[in-house]
Amino acid sequence: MQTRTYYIIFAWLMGLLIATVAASFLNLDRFFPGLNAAVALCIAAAKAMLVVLFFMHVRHAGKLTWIFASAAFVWLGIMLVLTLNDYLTRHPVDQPIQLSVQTK
Amino acid sequence: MTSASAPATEHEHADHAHQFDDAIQQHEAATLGMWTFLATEVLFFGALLTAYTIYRHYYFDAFRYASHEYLRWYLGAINTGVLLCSSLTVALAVHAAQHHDHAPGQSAAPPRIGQPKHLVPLLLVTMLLGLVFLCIKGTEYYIDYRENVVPGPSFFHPEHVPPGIDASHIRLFMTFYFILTGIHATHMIVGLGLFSWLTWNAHRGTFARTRSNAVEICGLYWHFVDLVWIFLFPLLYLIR
Amino acid sequence: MDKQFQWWPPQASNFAPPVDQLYLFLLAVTAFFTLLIFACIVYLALKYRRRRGRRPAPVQTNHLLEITWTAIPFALTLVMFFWASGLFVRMREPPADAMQIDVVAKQWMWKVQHPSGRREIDELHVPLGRPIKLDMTSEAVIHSFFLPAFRTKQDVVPGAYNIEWFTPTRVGEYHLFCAEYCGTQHSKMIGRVVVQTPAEYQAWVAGTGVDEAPAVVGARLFTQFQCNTCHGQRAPTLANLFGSTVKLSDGAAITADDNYLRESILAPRAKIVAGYQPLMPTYAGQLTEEQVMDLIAYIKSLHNQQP
Amino acid sequence: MTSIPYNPAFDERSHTYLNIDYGVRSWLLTTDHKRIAILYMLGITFFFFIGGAAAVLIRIELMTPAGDLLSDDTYNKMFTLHGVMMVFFFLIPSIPAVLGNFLIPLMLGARDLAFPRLNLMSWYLYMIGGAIALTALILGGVDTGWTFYTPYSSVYSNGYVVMTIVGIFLAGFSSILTGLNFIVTTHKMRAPGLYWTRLPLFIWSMYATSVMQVLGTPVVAITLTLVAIERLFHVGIFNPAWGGDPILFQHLFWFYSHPAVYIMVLPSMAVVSEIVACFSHQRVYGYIFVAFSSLAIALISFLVWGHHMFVSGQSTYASMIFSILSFMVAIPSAVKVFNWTATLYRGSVDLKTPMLYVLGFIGLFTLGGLTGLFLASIAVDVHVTDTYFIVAHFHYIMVGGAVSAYLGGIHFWWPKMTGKMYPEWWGRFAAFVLFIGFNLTFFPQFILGYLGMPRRYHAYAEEFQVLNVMSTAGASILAVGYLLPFCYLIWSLKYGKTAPANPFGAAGLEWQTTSPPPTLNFESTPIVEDEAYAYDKIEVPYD
Repeated sequence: MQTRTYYIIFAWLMGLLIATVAASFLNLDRFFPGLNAAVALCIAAAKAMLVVLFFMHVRHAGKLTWIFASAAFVWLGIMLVLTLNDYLTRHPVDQPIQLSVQTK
Repeated sequence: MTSASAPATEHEHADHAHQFDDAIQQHEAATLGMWTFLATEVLFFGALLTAYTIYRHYYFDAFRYASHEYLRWYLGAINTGVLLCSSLTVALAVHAAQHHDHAPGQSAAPPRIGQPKHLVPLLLVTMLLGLVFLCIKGTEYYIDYRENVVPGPSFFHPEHVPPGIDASHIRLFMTFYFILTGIHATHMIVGLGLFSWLTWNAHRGTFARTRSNAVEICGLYWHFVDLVWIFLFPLLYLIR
Repeated sequence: MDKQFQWWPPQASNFAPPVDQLYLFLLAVTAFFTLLIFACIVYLALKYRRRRGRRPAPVQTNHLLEITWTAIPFALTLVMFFWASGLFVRMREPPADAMQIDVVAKQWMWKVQHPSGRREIDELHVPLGRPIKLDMTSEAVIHSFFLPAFRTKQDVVPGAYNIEWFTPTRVGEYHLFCAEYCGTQHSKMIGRVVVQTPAEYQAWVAGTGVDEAPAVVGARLFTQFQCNTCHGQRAPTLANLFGSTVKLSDGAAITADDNYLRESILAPRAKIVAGYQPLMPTYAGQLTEEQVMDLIAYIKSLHNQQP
Repeated sequence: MTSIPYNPAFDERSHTYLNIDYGVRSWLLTTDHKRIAILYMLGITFFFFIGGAAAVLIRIELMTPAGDLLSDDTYNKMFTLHGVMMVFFFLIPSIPAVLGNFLIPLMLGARDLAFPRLNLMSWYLYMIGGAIALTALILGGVDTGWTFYTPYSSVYSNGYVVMTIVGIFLAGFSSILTGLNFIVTTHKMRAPGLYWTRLPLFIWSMYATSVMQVLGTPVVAITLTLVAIERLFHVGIFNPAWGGDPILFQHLFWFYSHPAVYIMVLPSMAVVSEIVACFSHQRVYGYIFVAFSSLAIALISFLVWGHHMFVSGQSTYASMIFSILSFMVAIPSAVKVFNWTATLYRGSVDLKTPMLYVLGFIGLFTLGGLTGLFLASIAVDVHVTDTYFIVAHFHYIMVGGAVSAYLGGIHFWWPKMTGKMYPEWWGRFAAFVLFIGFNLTFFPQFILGYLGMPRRYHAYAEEFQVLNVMSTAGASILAVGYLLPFCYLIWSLKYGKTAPANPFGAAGLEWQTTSPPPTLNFESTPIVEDEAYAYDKIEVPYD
């Protein structure tokens, strides 16, 4: 890989950094609740992909590296999805969420 | 018996450790080892982020308020920029080291950054950027300390809390902020240690033929620490 | 409580027979497969034991056999899943006419209060044949309200209300255990549940030294803490509040249930009713869990009354 | 048949890994995977007897309904000591760190693990972690149970919680590094011709275990760290009084600690596959199904943790999802059991000591696994969770299963590790004693659990006494079953018969080198040309 590629990727990363800060000043939540967070995370994921693929050379790496790099995120996905699966389905009366109060 | 390679006693070559057959196998093993370790790290931070996500979902207003009130997005943004710069210099350093390995005598063209002789300066710049990051982080921590939002005996005084927000949720946000950034900063410090070791060896020229191994492995680690920050920055600083 | 050794716990609630049936089914499956494997091992190990002059015969893997012994357990587990989950859903949905009894767990005792006001510690009196719903909370750590004879159990988590329900079906005295480890005297956090005929229960409830009903205590607390000076004027009226839908200042709507009322008393700034100012101070630390329950009972009693 | 050429210089035992160097220093600074395995074995045996001593006290206390022998506080500290030592310092490292360390490079035809120094560091981390945890338990003890449920552990307990957590954290780190080492070694250091489909099933299972160690352990490490932070800084993470949610702790804790059960039992399955094949003199039936069922278990076991939380306040819907997924994990385990049993068919079955342990394992694991179905069935779980039914269930898996397999494996590879034969008669006798003692100890606990005796009870209702006395009686037999191998194996080091390279006529690369092997394992890198378990090419040995 040529060093030129690194500079191009770096320019993209800085561009995305400006984009994520700019996006945070727009009130996107009025279109759809949670849109702000989704946009911020998508930009973060894009930055991460650039770093992983180019700086960490995964683009040119063997299948094994791909599997190892993705396995961790699959497992993280399992943890997030199955945990949220509980929290987002707790019926208000049946299974209250925790209240944050002094109970002495 | 079918066949056999060289006798066991002859495996003590200078360019690879005794348990490996050759330098290529050693290089592949080392890289895979680092990737496996990074998978561990993903889950390590992942568990924290899962907990953070749940509380952020439930106490969103408090988290947004606390993020606005007590974190400075511009300091976070500058730090992100600093880390991205350091990722670039690490990538160039790895390039320089590999270049050296495979074509030691190649230096006819006008010198460009990424050439072998730039290895030591690139490593030093990376470390400098890492230190800048830690200094800015330290400044933020100090400001937080002055504002009494650091977990401890006088953790947060809730007089000015706006309606709809519970002081304990603000404390929860700050707790997660300190744990997440604190563990990240610890990783940065470990990274600085690794890079000091690399620089020292690169400077003395004692890497022999496995130099790119060490630089590449430490580079992977540095990029990963950068990656973590890429996610922490929007999650902590940019809650809207 | 029978102090003699027994093979089977008594069946004393509506859940005991169906849980036991499922248990017996599982027991049958377990016994079948365990004996099958044991028998196969013993038979094969003896039949094909090492002997001079007999060589082992290599065996090819039979894929049909592999698929069969993957599919049969799969089918069996599906049966178990639907049977067990169907029953579980019933255990989680108390009927609307259930009698509510409040339970507060402490380290290390169970404090119980009946709708009439009678309180008891480490004991639970219930009338035969009446669905009972336990509203439970804990003051410090997690406990678990376990009634083996009723085949039911629920963790009692601090900071929230947890619900457990059953209909007692047999008169008698049964064990009450704390099943979640809760500290030094975990094994002393035990008691008994007494199932009485409705007439006996009424007599017990009306027994000497009767405590005041939670709603009555709640009414007194309501005045004592001067809640009445605001609610109805600067603060929302509480009449007919319970079970109604409340509009909040951030535009959301929420059903006023036990947990909402609890939060409004202890963390009043968390949810502000639309059109009102966040003036109410927190009562966290000033009220015990029982007093919060009393206040909620009082608010519930303000049904169909004019303010 | 793959083998190593005869080399007279090699046969003189002039340079086995044991006698190549002497002195404490040569052991404590070794990077030889075989020596590190021996170091692990010493550490693990030590912690096993500490945990076992606590178990003895627990069982004696429970002979009478009244809490009379120990105070309630001491009793709570004893079962915590028992749980912490057995889970984190014995069961999780047992087979991977001892047998895995010793055998993986041998089975792969490699000279060592990929990262020998990292391997030594793992052992030091483990020992330091164990020492710290043990210090905490000696100084004053911890009374939270090995599960560290919040907010009890993070706020209310008076014990040395943080110190114990530091110990567990270090042991966890050791476990991660061991797993990492095995993964890289399996990928990169297989001998020429040793394709994945030719690997012994031991390697498949150990690989699956390593994946779980690497991906699961960091979660429990950080979760326990959060408990320590909440305790030290009085900030709300899990304590509801400070804004946290105690149920979240349970999610994160069981995300690791349920798979941890498979980190204990998958290596046992690794051992079982090897021994069943060897003593049936037969290729393992359904090799590829057994191999992939290990990977299936590694994945599915991460999807089922919520079955520990059916009565915790988890949502009904989530409970049902976790229930169906929990049933699914039973299926690959069932496939393994059926295939092992089928391996005996038309074999040449030799009931030597390792085989006895392994047949015991299959039986006990079957019962342990099937009782798991009771716990996945939510409505029944509501009744039996947190009772002795659970205690019996997981002891069938962890003790009847994992410990039996560990002992079977130790006997099987003892000649390879030490160059000495164990006494066969005593071995068989101990296996029988263990099997009987185990069942007498833990079977009554199933009944106790359904009757409603909660776990972690220091005193209990009188009608439970009969079964508790049976259990304690069984435990004393079980103790003999553990002490016997401890004694005769040590005896055999001095008086045992000298072991040949392959005493049981087993296939597998580890049997192709001398007993005990030289430091670099093989005289030269072997080249593999056969499938695994090519028993049709080995003559049946008779004795």
